[in-house]
Amino acid sequence: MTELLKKMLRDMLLARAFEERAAEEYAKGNIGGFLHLYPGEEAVGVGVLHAAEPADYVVSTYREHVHALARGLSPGAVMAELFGRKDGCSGGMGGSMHLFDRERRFMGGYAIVGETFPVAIGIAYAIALRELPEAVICFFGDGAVNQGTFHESLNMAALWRLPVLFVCENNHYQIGTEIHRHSAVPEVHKRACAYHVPARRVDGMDVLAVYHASGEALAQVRAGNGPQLLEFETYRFRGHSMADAGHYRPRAEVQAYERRGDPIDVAMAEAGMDEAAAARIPADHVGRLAAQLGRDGHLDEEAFESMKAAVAAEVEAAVAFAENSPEPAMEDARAALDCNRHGEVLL
Amino acid sequence: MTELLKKMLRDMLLARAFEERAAEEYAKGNIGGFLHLYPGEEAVGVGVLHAAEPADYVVSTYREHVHALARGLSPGAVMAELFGRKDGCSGGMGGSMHLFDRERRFMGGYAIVGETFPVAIGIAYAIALRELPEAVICFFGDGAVNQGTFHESLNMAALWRLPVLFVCENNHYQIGTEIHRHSAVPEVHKRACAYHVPARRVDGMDVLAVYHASGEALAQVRAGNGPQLLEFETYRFRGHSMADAGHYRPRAEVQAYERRGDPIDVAMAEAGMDEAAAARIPADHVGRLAAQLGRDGHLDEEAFESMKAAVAAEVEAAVAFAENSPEPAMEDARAALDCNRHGEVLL
Amino acid sequence: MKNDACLYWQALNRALDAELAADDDVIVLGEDVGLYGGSYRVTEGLYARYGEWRVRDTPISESSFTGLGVGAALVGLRPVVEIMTINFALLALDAIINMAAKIPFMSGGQFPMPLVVRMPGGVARQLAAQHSQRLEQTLMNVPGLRIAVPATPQDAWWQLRQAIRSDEPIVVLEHELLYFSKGPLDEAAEAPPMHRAEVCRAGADLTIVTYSRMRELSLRAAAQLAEQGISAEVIDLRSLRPIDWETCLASLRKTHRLLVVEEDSRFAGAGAEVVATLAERAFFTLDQPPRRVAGEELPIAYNARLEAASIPSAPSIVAAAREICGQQPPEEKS
Amino acid sequence: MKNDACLYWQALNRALDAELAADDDVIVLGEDVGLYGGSYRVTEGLYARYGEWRVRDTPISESSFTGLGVGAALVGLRPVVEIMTINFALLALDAIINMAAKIPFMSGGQFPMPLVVRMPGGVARQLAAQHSQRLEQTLMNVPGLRIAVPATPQDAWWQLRQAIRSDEPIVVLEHELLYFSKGPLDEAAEAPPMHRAEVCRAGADLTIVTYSRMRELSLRAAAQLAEQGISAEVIDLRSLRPIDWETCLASLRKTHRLLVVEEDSRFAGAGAEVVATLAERAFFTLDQPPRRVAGEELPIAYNARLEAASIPSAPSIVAAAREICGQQPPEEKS
Ligand SMILES: Cc1ncc(C[n+]2csc(CCOP(=O)(O)OP(=O)(O)O)c2C)c(N)n1
Ligand SMILES: Cc1ncc(C[n+]2csc(CCOP(=O)(O)OP(=O)(O)O)c2C)c(N)n1
Ligand SMILES: [Mg+2]
Ligand SMILES: [Mg+2]
Repeated sequence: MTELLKKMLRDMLLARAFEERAAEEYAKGNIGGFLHLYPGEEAVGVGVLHAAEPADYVVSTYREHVHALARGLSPGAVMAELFGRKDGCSGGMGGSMHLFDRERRFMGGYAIVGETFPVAIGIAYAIALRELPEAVICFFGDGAVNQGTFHESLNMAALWRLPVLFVCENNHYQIGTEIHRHSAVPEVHKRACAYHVPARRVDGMDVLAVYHASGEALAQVRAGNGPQLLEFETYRFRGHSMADAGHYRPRAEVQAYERRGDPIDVAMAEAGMDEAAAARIPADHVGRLAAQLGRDGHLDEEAFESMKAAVAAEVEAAVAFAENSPEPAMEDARAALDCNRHGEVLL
Repeated sequence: MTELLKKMLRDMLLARAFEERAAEEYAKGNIGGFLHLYPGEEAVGVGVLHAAEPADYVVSTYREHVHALARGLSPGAVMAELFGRKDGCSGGMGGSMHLFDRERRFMGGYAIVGETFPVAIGIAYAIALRELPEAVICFFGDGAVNQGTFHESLNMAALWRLPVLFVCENNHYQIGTEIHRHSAVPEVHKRACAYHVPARRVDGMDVLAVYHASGEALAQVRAGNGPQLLEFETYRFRGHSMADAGHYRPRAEVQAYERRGDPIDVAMAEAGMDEAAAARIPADHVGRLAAQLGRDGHLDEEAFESMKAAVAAEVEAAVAFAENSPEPAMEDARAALDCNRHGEVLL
Repeated sequence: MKNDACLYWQALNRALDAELAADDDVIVLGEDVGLYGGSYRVTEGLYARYGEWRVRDTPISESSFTGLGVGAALVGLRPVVEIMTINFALLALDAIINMAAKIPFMSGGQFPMPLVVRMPGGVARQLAAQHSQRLEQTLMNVPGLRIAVPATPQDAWWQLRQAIRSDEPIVVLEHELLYFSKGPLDEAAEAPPMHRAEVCRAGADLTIVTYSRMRELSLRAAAQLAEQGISAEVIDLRSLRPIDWETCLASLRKTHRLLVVEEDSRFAGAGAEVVATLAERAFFTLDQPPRRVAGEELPIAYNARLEAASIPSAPSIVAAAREICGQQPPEEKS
Repeated sequence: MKNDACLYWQALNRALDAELAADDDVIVLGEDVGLYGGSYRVTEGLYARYGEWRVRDTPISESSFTGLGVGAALVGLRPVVEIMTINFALLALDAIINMAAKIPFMSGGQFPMPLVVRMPGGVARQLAAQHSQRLEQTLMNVPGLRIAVPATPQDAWWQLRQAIRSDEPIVVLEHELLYFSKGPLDEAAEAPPMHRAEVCRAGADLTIVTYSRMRELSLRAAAQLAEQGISAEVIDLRSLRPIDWETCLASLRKTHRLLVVEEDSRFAGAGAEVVATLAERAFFTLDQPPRRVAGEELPIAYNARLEAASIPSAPSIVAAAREICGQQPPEEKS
């Protein structure tokens, strides 16, 4: 468990560092388009995906860099994709919102809210037909719940007992619209009652809680007991995307979430860093770390520092990899479009 | 109450006679397209619409002839529309699936399953904005519940407390697909839990039960207490449309519904026809009438016979009206398309 | 089976049967395709033969079950999604356009998309405005899609099988009025390339380019024109994306006159692309302005006469052809 | 206010404000149009001014909130539905095509449909394939719809106000890259008919027909062409349904050469209809084959260079114009 916790902490640190760097590179103009970042929500992606098996599939949204990293895509391949380069995980064709990795069963980031549901049940249909012990993990936000496909797909998943774990990242906002202003029933897990899909709400700021809940649910799903839904309560510390300053959120609300704890702090406390060591760690983006640490100390200051350094180096290397990767050419674009033609010559 | 019951019984007899005649005219080739008939379900449309006020709006499906008749459209205008004639309630442009009558606030039959939901909440939005004590009655089938718009629209209706009564005509079939094969939760009213919309199930073969449940719900809706949903359990005695022989339904199931009672029989029993009188009425489409009648006799044999005769004459007159109505011309079609241009000359 | 005469729906049915039998990854799904056997009988018998997991009845959830097909295709199933009629495809266009057509590209070429979406459409018998949709032009403008429009049992058989075997997303547009039309079917014949147009009648005076149900009407018109001394060549495109321009251009080099016949409304319909590209590429070959016979700029009315008057007929094709060939003064205004 | 210079989004904002103030039946709805002020600021300030019932933030339910607009229009509200970007309109096409455009007709002419659907679209800045949709041709083929494509603040102001006041359903296609473009706005000027094209530069050698953001590029190209001795007339269509053919034909009678510039993919794009009708109606007027400069047959790549190479640019317009005018050998193959 300790090793797993350290691994998850490390992935969360990597996630945070990767995203902060992406923001910088966006400001510099190295990344374009829409850029949706994940700080604050790391415990969800990292916790869920550590509970996943390599044979499981992941279907994600436009806020998916960290899902991809936690799934094992290299930071270089993801950063290169954000840079639009040939070595990006989608060859520079997809960009931030469309990361794909067939080998790791990372089935894509989808930018139209609600698309993840049908894609997920389609993959699950294939699994069920082939009678394989695999699951599909389908990510979506609180806002996506109001898209018709949520309802249609949950019904079919339940009706045919398809192996899908529906994972709601409830960060309480659909861009600038708070959940009470977009949903008549703001407890997302309660929506699942309409399809008899087992569902519950879990603290999405606590990576261990996320991990355990996901593991249990995935075991059920893989065993052929039909779909499950987990709602993780979380919060994004940044705006919706780089274009959004987030002025619509009351200051008091943001502070309340800060008080509740940065998920990385919580993870560190769970990893058992001791208080004295914690107190010496500078209060950078990791926040009010020291106050939260206690207990016996499986992770000491030195190890933590080297973990941070390794993560920083990894992000640095990812940027260098991206910078050095060539731009794709028009022939690459045509080859991507025609990848399934297999040499057939059309008229 | 007795007068109301007689009126409802009469409307149900008219409904049955109208639909059986429409089937004949279809066979003769006087009606084309898809023709979806209502026998078996009369208690729902008649019961609900007798509880409606003239200021309420009705939004319906492609199985809507009887909704239109119960709303007060003349049988002639409806039959002429089925004949595609100029005096039809949609000028011959709409046909069986698209009956409209602005004056009676009959806001149309919609042929794409699931369209009634957004149309209904849109009208309700206008009512709410204008703060009027009016309601919208939105009809839909059990199959329509799986369309995304059901979910999207119920959420918005609940969120903004829009004055809509959602009326599910649960006849247990989506064409050939039985409800347990299309819905994970076959109790339609339970789906409303996902939006905190008050909902219940009512016997849709009993016109009085339908009437009372609708009246209560509509009062709540008009009072500004938000949407409500009623699920009426019913059964269609015919195939889905004239093109469907209905072979997919087990004989035992059809018999069970026949045993439960033709809604017209139930209505007659409620209207209090005495047993002896009932026994003398020929067992035509009204079915096992005699057995069900009892009690004190507000409606005697003679009155019943004259009611039936009047209804038959009305249908006959409707057919004559339709036959004598001219065909619309191409200019009529263009005028219909351009009805909102108000003389503006486009390029 | 060789050179059986067979109905269009039967040819489709046999094609599905053959592919379901040949490859366990092929599945069929849609509303009432299973137990009921399909609203136009195309899937008749398949549910009994292959079971509910391979022939799946769906709820009325077009957006999601088409998207389900996309997801299943990503992992190697070969779904044949039936959208009961094309009118309901307006609910499923995100899955077709934004997902099926784009995922292989957006992923940098990583994923297969062996998806077939079959849909009956066109103007049939008094189905009225909401059920008389013709959406070919919507799909034609989508890079990444291919569109087959079989007009005969033989083409239905070939093209559907080719579509199922392709790893690219392919839309098969079937015409509701063709299901019960009869024609020869040679199951063993070698298939032409899926997108090759067919010169279905040779002629010298003008070229009629058409597709789907309008093939039949154009051939009827051509027969009448022949009696009036006009020799019309009729080309059935068979595919709307890509279009076989070479076959069209070769014909125009003979005839120097172009008439495009389409069922959809003229303004920005499928024929617009045909006229535009041929006007660009055969400008100096044409002796006369190109011309379209197309549907009226009206939704389709329920009334039978108005419905018939809203789409091309053999006489309206004949009249336009005669005008192009100078046998009558042009009277069109548009 | 007279002849203020103003941004495109501000012109739209003022138009909405003016109509909301003038008529209590006007409402605005869409995702984040209220509290947040609209993703492109178009609805800024309106929520504070008119309250949540007239400026309504919606859930992510495009199909139903567009349909809500249809229902509200049936009873006389004048809803202005904002679909956050046209990419999400694929989810709302049933409401637009099968409901808004058809109900007045299907009901035999009984109902008003004063619905406006506004949507930003086009290729912007590396938004990638799913967010770079151009759907004009889909909407153009729908009898019963009108389509405005304002390219300047002045047109945005006029056309949006005209659209809101019309009882017909009107789609307003705005371009994401135009929101922060600047131009004069004279609020009091008399409005031209909503569908009149504008000759925005006079010329004698060839006619460039274009719309939306491509107006700007075409004008830039025309300026460069002028330096090279070619006088191009530039026509901004301003409306894609109907199209002002007379203005186009009058121009061709002067120039005898036609170049259509559009951002969408060439095959079956909006330009196909322009070329087709003008080839039909001006066949003998044209000296050269008509020609399109259009987007590539590719989904839009995220990579910035590929994105730019996938749509027309001033140089590609110049090159095509020069070829038409015989200054360079044609090299296009298509
Ligand atoms: C169908 C559709 N409508 C609108 C949008 C624009 N949009 C992008 S993200 C977003 C909010 C999504 O909120 P949520 O599902 O809660 O996810 P979050 O961004 O909070 O992670 C919206 C409205 C879209 N991409 N797709
Ligand atoms: C979106 C859409 N999909 C499919 C159809 C074809 N269709 C017409 S009626 C129907 C069944 C509807 O069942 P239900 O809602 O239970 O109503 P019922 O016909 O039983 O009254 C279907 C699938 C349609 N009209 N619209
Ligand atoms: Mg959210
Ligand atoms: Mg039903």
